[in-house]
Amino acid sequence: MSDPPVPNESTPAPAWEPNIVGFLCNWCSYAGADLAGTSRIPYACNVRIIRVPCSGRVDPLMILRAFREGADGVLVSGCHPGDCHYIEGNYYARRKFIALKQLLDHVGVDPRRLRFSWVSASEGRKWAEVVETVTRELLEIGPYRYDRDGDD
Amino acid sequence: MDAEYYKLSAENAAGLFERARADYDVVAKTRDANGNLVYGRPVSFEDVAFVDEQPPMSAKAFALPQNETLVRYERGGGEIRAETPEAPARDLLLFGVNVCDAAAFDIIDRVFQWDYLDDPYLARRERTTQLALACTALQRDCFCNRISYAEDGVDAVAYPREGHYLVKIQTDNGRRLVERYRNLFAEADGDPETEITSFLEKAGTAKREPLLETAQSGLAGAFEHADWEILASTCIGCGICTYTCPTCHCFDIQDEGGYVGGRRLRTWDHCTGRTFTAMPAHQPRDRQYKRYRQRLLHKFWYYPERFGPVLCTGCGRCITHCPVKINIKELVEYFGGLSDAPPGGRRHAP
Amino acid sequence: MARIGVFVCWCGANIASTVDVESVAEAASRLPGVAFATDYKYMCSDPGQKAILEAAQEHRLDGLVVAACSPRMHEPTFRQVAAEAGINPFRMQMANIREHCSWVHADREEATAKALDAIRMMVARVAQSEPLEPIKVPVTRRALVIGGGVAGIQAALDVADGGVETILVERTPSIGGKMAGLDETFPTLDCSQCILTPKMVDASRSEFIKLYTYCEVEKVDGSVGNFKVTLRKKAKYVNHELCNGCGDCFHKCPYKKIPSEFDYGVGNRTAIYVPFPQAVPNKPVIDRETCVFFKTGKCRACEKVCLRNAIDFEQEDEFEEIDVGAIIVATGYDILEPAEMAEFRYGAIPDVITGLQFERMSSASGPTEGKIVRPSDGEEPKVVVFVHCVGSRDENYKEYCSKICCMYNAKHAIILKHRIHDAQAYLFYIDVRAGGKGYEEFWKRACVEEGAEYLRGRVSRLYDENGKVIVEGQDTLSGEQVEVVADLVVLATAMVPAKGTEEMARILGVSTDKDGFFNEAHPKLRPVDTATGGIFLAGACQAPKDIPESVAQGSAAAAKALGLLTKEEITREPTVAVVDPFICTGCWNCVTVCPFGAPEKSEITMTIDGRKVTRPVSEINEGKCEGCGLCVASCPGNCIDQRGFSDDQVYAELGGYLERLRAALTHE
Amino acid sequence: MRRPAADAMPPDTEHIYEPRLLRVTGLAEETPTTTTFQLAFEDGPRPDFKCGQFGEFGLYGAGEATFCLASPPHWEGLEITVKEVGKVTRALHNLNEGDQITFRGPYGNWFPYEELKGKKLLFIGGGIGQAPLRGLLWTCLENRGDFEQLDLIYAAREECELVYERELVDFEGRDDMGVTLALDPVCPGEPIPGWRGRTSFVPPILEEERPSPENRVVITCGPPIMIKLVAKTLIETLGYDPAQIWTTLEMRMKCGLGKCGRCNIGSTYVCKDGPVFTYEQVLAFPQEF
Amino acid sequence: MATIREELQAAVRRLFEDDKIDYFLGYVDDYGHTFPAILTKDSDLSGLTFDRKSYNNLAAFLPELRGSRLGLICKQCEVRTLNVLAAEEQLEREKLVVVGVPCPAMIDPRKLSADEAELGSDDPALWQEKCRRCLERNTPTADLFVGEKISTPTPAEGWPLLEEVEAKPAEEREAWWREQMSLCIRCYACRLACPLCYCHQCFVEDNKPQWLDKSVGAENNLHYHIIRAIHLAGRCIECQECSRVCPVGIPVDVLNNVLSRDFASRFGYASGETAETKPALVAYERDDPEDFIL
Repeated sequence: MSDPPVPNESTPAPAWEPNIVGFLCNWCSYAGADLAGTSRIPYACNVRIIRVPCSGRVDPLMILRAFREGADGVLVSGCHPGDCHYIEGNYYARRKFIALKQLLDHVGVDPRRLRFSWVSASEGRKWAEVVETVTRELLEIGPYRYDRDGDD
Repeated sequence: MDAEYYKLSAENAAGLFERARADYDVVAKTRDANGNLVYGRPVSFEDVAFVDEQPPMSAKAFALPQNETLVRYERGGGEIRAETPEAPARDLLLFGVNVCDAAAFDIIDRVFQWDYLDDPYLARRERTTQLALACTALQRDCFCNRISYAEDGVDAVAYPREGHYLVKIQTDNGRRLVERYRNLFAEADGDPETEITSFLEKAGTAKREPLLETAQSGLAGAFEHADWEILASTCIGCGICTYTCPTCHCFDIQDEGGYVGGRRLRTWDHCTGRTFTAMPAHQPRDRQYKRYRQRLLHKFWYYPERFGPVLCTGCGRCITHCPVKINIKELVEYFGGLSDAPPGGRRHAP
Repeated sequence: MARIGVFVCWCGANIASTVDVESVAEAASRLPGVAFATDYKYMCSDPGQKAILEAAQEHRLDGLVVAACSPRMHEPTFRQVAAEAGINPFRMQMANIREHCSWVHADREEATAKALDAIRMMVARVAQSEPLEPIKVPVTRRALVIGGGVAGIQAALDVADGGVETILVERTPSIGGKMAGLDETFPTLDCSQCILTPKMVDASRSEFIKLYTYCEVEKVDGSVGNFKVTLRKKAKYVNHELCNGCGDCFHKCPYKKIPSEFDYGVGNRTAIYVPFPQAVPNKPVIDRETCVFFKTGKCRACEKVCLRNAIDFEQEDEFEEIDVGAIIVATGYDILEPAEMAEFRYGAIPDVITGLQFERMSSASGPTEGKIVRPSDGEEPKVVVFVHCVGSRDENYKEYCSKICCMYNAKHAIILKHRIHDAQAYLFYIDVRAGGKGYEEFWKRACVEEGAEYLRGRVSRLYDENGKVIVEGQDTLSGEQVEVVADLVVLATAMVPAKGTEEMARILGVSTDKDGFFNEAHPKLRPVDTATGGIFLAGACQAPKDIPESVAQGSAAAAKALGLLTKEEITREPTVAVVDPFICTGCWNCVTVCPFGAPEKSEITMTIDGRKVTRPVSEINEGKCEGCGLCVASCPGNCIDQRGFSDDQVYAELGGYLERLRAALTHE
Repeated sequence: MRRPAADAMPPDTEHIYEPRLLRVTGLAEETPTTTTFQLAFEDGPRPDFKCGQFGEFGLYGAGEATFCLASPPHWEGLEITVKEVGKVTRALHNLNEGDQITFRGPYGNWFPYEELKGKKLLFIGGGIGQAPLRGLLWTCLENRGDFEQLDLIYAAREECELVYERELVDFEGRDDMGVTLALDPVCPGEPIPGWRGRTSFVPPILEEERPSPENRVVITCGPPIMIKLVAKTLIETLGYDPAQIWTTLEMRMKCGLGKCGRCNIGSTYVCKDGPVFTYEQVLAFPQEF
Repeated sequence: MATIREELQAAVRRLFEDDKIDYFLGYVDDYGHTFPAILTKDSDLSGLTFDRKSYNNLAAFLPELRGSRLGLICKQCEVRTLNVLAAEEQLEREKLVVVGVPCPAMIDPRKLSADEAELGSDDPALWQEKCRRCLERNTPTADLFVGEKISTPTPAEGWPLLEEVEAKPAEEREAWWREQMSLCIRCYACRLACPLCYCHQCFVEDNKPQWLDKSVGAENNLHYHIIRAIHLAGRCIECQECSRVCPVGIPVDVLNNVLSRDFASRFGYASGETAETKPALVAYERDDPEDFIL
């Protein structure tokens, strides 16, 4: 369902824009994104942010669900290793991400569709760069469709 | 109607396949990318597999798909718009399917026609014509020879003979098929019924007593039998037996999508699964053997009590593919009082 | 029934100049579950808040979405507003359309679309939000201080000063810690013991302080406000109730050559001993490891001499469980074992000693009664080399700076000069770090007034020759190779966490940093908190510190503890994990991953197939749960959910966004 | 294939799984987790239904769930009472007046009104189990003259779990029916402060009141354990014939049409052959519900 | 010389006679199949056997019999499973009598010809892949060993099927998996046959929220298999039951093997070799290697 809207004949076809879901931990990455805002660092507006307490709260199920629901890309961002507000949540998250990444790579999903980043509360600029990178890459590889309607 | 008999030469069988492809959506046995046998849509006669072996999945999905959209909906402007999907556009020919698969439709028609007509199923079912192919030998796990209903209601059955097929037409639907391609069929000679009987004897598919239908009364007294627990506790509760079964038809209705739009769909479900009857804070079948018992009794006691035929054509898939090789035939015999011991020897509950 | 109100803030022009707030509010009013939507110039202002209150009443709202700045900014504000409006504060969500939208996107159309998405997501989320009540936990009005060094003593005194009972636990026979062994202190050169011992005595006399020396923390259960702590009171073999501290016993003890821990081996002690003369309590213990009686079954000299019959060889370790509301950890530091750094030849050359050994030597009450001597021959050293950064700032050992060495090396150089007037001090240093009141002046004094020779450079080689220690190094200022023929070499070894810190961290359920020091909750803003509620840090267990810093942090930790303990009950965020016991399998993934020990092993009994079945299940201790959700994501059966960040809420948020895509597809 | 004529197609739909849309015209919060929805048919006339039947109600996007029709046929529209227990019920609870829900039905059998005429009726409801009884109860009250006697025992675990509170007050004020309200005892024998009714489980009330089986029919619905104990008391202690006791069975259902196989108990399809059964029938089932 | 069948029956009979166990979990053969059976002291033990078709990982039945004293046949697959279960505190080891057998390697049922003439074959080409990799054939941790010990052939290196799939270029690999996934009917036999999938509720059964759609389709099916593999990350002991039971022949264990191999090299994980290792996803090292996080 991630197809670009079918253009009406009267209006020119709008350029396709990737839809990206961002899971951001409350303490570092969400704050980093806040900092990007207060610093007025512009970046692409394709990411919709879901605030979670910790990157360790992110279940691979959520990521796959986002793809299933039509996201073209998913970005998960948390505190740098060692900086987790909850001490070690991001270490566990990292292992889960490694597993998920391995599997998606293996089954041939473009690795650029699922990105992870460590963005601290002081890294507003990094946040902007991450969003820019992810958006640019997705623009290159286009919309995601696996088998969106396994219907009938 | 009374049965009619025709001859279809091997050559004409190919011709029938080719011509039918213009008029029908033709489904036949073929091989998938992995080389596994499936019911698919071969594009040429050469791709059709003429073997006794059954594909793992029966043909029921062509009338009762695993996913079936019942309603599509959209919300907008304060209104809900719902529409039902179009009925299938083409007639379907099940070409050379196993008799046990073809026979299943007539059996489950009964519940789908009971009182309320199940339109989505019937819309597909009514456009289906079966030209089944009789097996040349009973396979390891098959027991169609123990079920009297196992050919009834099949539109047409082809019995492979030397260089031709003897085709037995059993329904009006079958007769329409022959009439449509009448020049490919020749009148059968000799005594086709006798020929078929001896074919079945040779193949081992002729009926053999005691038929499993006779277990019904025994099963009716065996609900509380202590051995269910020990014999059915190896059941792991997967859906293989029900999903591969040509007659299992239980389903679930769920919505997929969101507020703005989506669909209400029916998906296969299985009584052997632990969520099937689970309600909030209440699970009537709280152990696996009870769920297995339900499947067996539904097939051999409840369904015949209500609708006549047993809910089984003896295809044996549920034995072949069962991860723990539970043998429904033997358990019906055991709990139905037709045999003294269950498979693998008695295993009394402590 | 969801009746959600959406309030779109202009934030003056901050949002409104980029986001079409009016059309956003209009579109929001048509979202499912939304009963009312509006926009306003400043939602956080008084009139803005009032508008929410009025709308809540008029439209019988039961949920709020405030589309404005970051929730990190105003979530507390609008939660308060929600509460005033009779709406559960946890059914209020902020859609961040300023920091995450208007401030970073220039295109009005795009920003408007993104703002509306953010609102959709939050509306969907609120619709799935359970009302939550803060968790209230009663508080045990008692504190535990672990570690009786100066930081711990200060913390205990300050908590006690607040009228709260404090238990001070020290694992050695006396409180006082490292500071009790120091000679004079920088930069004032006042006598360490003179300033510390009064505090030690105060601690022992305070009616609110219970002193447990020779005692270790065995186990900590419970959570903020209500910890259950098991203490192991090690057997002293001396009944301190009876003992009057006369000292007859240790004078009579035949076994006198035990290197004294307190003196870092510079002096000796007996098997029954008081670690130092000013010890508190000033009563001896018997060291089972070295006592002859425990080895051979014969001796009992102390028992014979004790007139009070205080010696009790039958004593055993005792366990005591105490309830406390707060814990202050002040377990201090040790020095990096210099023998591990072979290049400094410690242990190989007797006249290479550590700074702490030098302290004991120069201390008037120490084993040499203040005389600085060469351990090899007891002679007075004339040339002494002090080596900075031994193991500190060294990528082979510890990357960090141990912070106090520059100052105590300067102090040692000065003391050396004071005690041995014709002695010459050489100091090998990388650079001198003297950030502290009077510190810069102090090391200059050593340099200028006391004639200490500072050589900038690392020591490259140490070896002994003819009873001297030859120290080779480079003076990077002159660029010349230097060789000093020294009588004595003093190593300023790195400070490391006290032995057992790792074990203590495990017992407490708090984390340590890469160097093994305890982790503070926030390096800037919460330097004395740990991530675990109710556990605070003081002194060098958190990082290398000097005395004034340790004391300050002791007081700070005390203030934190008092702040907690003066409450009748504490409220905690209710965004805790919750287990569905009926489907929990007891795989203990949650127990394994939780950094806070919140999931606990429990059992449930249920009837299956007519039989009672007891199954192991996990249960969340709400008092310990910090709400990270790690267990939720680690539960393979989705048996755990998190209130306030539930799977349903996240799912709804996802749907709230991706609905737009469906809408686009259907040309709505 | 054989195709018999259908005799029970639901009106106004293209196929049997296509629901109609009902408008929510009113909401009444019964308990913090239970709400009664008043529903109106806007796409055509309301189908005829009888007391005891049920329907499949749902919300597009969330799915369908089974609820008994909780209002009597002589009232306008339709009411259902929904307790929040899962995905669908949660979604329903998020609805407001004016929203639309899907409906298929009415399905299932019903209480045999004609058979009940002239009898003494004793309704025993437990918790949310009052909902299936409510339609019949109001029908009987509307035609009070048809019945010799009318009594209601209604019990709930806690006061806040009583549904239809305002109607209970109304019933208590009537002189043509007997009403006993009861809450589960927290501490046996101790009254619950502020509670106007009794503090007892239902069986002790029956043992005390001893309603004679003569010409009486008991209609009960509630938690399975309550039904079991009530029936036991009536049969074993008070001498009722199991055929005198009527109840409605709760089984997980999906289609409501006797197809999906979910509500099978033996060869009985609860959705078609039930949900109303006499206790005599219930005892004859394979015991797994 | 007694056959393994006779020895086994005698040993189990003794266990019952000595009242050591309440149930015995073993294999019986009949109607051309060898299948798992739960036996009691009153059972007819004449069907009890152990052969090259004793496929099932019997540890999968432990939850059903939890609380009882139990004897079970353990080949190396079960041994490794028990180790994982012990590490996860799911095992009542003291109630178990582990009956060791010399495992002759299991025939790959997909390679088994119809007449089963090759059942006695020692041709590794007919074995299941796991058996070619097997390190131990004689149940070293058995409480009771039945039969004669056999030698363990040199285990094969590598992961043939996984490597075959991996050799495909990314696009082809995606197409291949999409094809495989479109075959899946989500009968969930792969998880239910798995001795380590012991949750009372599987994520696929959770509908609050419904993370995974109930409808089948390549993407939904893929997501199911990915999460299943993740839940087995560092736990899977490669018994291949998931693949063996698949009615449509998807080699689902390849996904498990992706993680087994990766976790072995990345984190040094070898699941099931000891009873102490915690599952890989509930453990971490501060410097877990990865190269993809921005």
